[in-house]
Amino acid sequence: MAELRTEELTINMGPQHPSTHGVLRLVLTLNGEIVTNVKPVLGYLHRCFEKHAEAMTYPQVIPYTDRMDYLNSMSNELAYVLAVEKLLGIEIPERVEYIRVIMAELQRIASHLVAIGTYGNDAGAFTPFLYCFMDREKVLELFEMVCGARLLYNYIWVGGLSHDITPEFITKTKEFIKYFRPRIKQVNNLLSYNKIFIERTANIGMLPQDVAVNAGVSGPTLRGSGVKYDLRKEDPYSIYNKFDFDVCVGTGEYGTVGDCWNRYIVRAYEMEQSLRIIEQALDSIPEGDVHSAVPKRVKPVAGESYVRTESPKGELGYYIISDGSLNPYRVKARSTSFCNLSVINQISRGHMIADVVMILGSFDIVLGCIDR
Amino acid sequence: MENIFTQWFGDNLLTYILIPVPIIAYVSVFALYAVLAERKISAWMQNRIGPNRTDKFGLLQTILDAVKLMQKELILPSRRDNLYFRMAPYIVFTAAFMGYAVLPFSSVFIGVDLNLGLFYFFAITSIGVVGVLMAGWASNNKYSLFGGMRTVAQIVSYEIPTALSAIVVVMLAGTLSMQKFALIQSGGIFNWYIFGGPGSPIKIIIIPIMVVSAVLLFLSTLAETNRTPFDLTEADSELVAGVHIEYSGMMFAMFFFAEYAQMFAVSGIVTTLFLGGWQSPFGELIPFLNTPVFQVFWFLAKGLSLVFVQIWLRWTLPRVRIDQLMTMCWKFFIPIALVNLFLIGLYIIFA
Amino acid sequence: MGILNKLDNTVEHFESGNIIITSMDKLLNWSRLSSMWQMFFGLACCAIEMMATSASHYDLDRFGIIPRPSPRHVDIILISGTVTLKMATRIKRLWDQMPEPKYVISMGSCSNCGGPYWEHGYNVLKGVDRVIPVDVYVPGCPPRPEALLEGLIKLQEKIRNQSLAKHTA
Amino acid sequence: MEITEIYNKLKKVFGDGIGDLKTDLPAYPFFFADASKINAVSLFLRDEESLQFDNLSCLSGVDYDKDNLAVVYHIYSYALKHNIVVKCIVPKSAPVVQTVSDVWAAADWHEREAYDLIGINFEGHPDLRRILLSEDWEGHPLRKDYKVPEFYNGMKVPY
Repeated sequence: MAELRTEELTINMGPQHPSTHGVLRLVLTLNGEIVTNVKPVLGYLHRCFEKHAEAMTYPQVIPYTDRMDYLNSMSNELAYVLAVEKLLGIEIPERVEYIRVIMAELQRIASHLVAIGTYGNDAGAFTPFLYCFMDREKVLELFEMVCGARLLYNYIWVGGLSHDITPEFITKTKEFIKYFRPRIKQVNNLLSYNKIFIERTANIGMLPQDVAVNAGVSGPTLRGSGVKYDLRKEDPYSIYNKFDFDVCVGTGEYGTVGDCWNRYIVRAYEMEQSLRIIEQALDSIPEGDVHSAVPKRVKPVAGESYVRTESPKGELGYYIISDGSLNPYRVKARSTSFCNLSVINQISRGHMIADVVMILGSFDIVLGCIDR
Repeated sequence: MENIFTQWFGDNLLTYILIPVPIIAYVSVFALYAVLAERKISAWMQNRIGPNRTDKFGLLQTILDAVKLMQKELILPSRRDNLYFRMAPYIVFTAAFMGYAVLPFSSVFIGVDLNLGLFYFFAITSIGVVGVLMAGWASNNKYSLFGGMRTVAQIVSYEIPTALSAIVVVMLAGTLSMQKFALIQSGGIFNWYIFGGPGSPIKIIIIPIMVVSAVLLFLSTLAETNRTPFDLTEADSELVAGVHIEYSGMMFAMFFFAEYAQMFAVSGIVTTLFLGGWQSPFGELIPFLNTPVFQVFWFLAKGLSLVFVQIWLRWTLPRVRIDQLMTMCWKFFIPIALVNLFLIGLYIIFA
Repeated sequence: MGILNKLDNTVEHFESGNIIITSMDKLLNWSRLSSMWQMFFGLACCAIEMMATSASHYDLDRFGIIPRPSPRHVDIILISGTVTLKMATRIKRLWDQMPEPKYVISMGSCSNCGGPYWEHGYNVLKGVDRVIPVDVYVPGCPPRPEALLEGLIKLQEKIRNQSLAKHTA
Repeated sequence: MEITEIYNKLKKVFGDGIGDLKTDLPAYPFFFADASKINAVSLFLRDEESLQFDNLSCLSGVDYDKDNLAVVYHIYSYALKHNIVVKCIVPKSAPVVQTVSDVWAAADWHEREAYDLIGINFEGHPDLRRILLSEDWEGHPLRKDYKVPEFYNGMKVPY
């Protein structure tokens, strides 16, 4: 019998593909259904954030940071504003810090809900996706109450906030917490502990600890590998050191530590911790004026600052160089998904196409954050 | 019993032309409204409303969808395999509809009561695979090729547990005629094969076997119709739209309708084999409920409930992976079906 | 090969008042506007609002709009977000792959005109209408779901006024 | 470990390869490293028992001043919880820096980005291609003297 000729198949996934979470393109090399190589092609959403930042004044950059990682705008604003404040060296009223933490944690919940929902969608379960969006809508209502916007807020200003929160917001947030606790369990029952879902995600895409740290992977993706590293605890910024919460890590309840399921479940656990932080912050929020420290003109001295924060997706850093003028000389965003995604080739080799989708989903990438 | 059309018009050509008419009418209406039902049920499950702008409750939604699809441009990829590309939707569509020929809708109405009815059904639904493979190959698209190959692997594998669990009933009933399966299970709900079929009280011992067989048959037919959790042919999140990625307009609609037509066909098989076919669950207690018209009602009610379960599963469960699907078939379904078969054989010999 | 394309050459000479044409128009337009299948395709921030619009709270399925992943099955494409120069050629190709009749909704400032990236965005296409024809522009950054719904209803109105006999737009 | 201790340690090993420690600016103090020795410096930072800089948080390319480009490394240690900032300065005429992607995998894409947007060549990088912009893009947009092209692939670029 003549020898059968076999060759590897190259398949192009994206930029328009239902499960690349935007406009990522993956060039897969396949041996049958087995993936032998993954080549991510980025830049389909490169919106020149860094160029814009150089052309704008410091406060004008904040809306662009919103649009960078559009699923967690508040955290982006917070990180950027912290970096600018560090350059300016100003003191922030305590009330502002509390509100910022509340917003950042609410945003974490909203972002994780999208992550969980779309992950379910990647696995083929459409219903959990809509359940998550229903709850996310409730968080957005809270945001809308304080700043009038649903998605991109421009809420956190250098030195303060655009609006103070109202007593109504506090009661509504408390109601939300009461409503949301059982909902986490519901989503967990529907998706996280579903037998098929566990089969699909457990033991898939193992990311060893040393590889993760070396590749700069951060956030739930890193903690899924069992590294107990959360910047809110390790290098507390804002007033996170005042709150009592646990850092969730993948425990290998199902599968092994570092697989997709553990990366996923860290997010589900983290929502619970965020609720705890919000509760504490709401209970102890002091009175004050949120505009008192807002500078008339943001003009820092020449110098540079780098601030890392724990955004829902991981370590989000802003590196700002000031030349003493009104515009930043250089702003570099150390975006989370950019670093997290870079390990995809390494960990998806040898898996199947369906697994690549699951691995990609478990990073919770946002293309606005990757391409900037 | 004679087919009602034969009773009315005698055994001539006219009868054979007329018999398919109600079936085709039913399948068309069912396929249209199953799509709507799927959208409505999923909407209720997800706290939505579902289509409601076209007529009351969106009743015309799928009809309008179909009219729209007719208007759509038929795009033929330039590097297609022309013959296969055009043929595939028709083959899939025809195969799905031909299965209906042996579904006993009532004691007086069946397309054709073949003495090899069940065998015919399995044979004819397998032809659909050929169509899917053709579509996958001829589209000249890597995603559709993957979809096609997956489907073939999947359906060919799942034929085995399907047939094995059906054979359990065949052994007990001693026939392959669909009409006879239904006839044998007369006398109320406890004479259905899922409860061991008619016979002496000793049949209680085989009830677990029969329930397992029924579930196996239902799950394997689910896999054969490519519904979630086994919808690897389409697999939105991996293969975009699988085999029909390159089909537009009416050609796509044919795949779409074939899928829904097949949903009821396989439910009909499960109903006939295990749930008493058109038999009323009350048996002879209320003879009125076992008249031919009500028999149609019972058959449709049972079949549609199973269709509902299919929809329900689709919107609840995630999708399995192709190797897990195969593992499930070869390592669980087939051994279990074989054990069932063996136990039923023992039962027949000794009871 | 859709009916419309075939009729194109033959119905040129009909007056617009013909009763067959008008009632046919009504049916065809009604079917087209009430089953606008949408491309499962998101670009940037607006895609999240688009997802929110099709999710439970706003529910696009009410209008018969369901997302389909393959461009061959869809009627409308929502350009939801910033179109970069790298993406522009891909969007053009996606649009080419869609079967006629097809409609484009440009959602959000970015795809309308470049949005906040109009001045310094060296890699941003200033308006998707430089690449593909747009039927409805929805302003906002990002537009609220209500605004998107309004845009879809505007598109439905546009379709409702199309006719076999006379060529509009 | 304090930044001065780390600095002294490095200075002892690499001598002239390490520039002066600057502490007068706000935020972190930093020092310059020789662009042709940065790989060895990084390897030392990572593997030295008392330093254990296992995480490269950020690598930024900067259009530093009129004649120079710079690469800024923000390096952290997960284990020992200290951090340093290292800068490499290279002239615009010959912007070549040694790669650190073999030391920290995180640097791989960051270096590609710096190459793409600033135009710094990383010597020894395994796959130095444009990452964000198209392959056929001309110029490096984050340079201060960058002029936006009028047309790209037939599409008008300015508004």
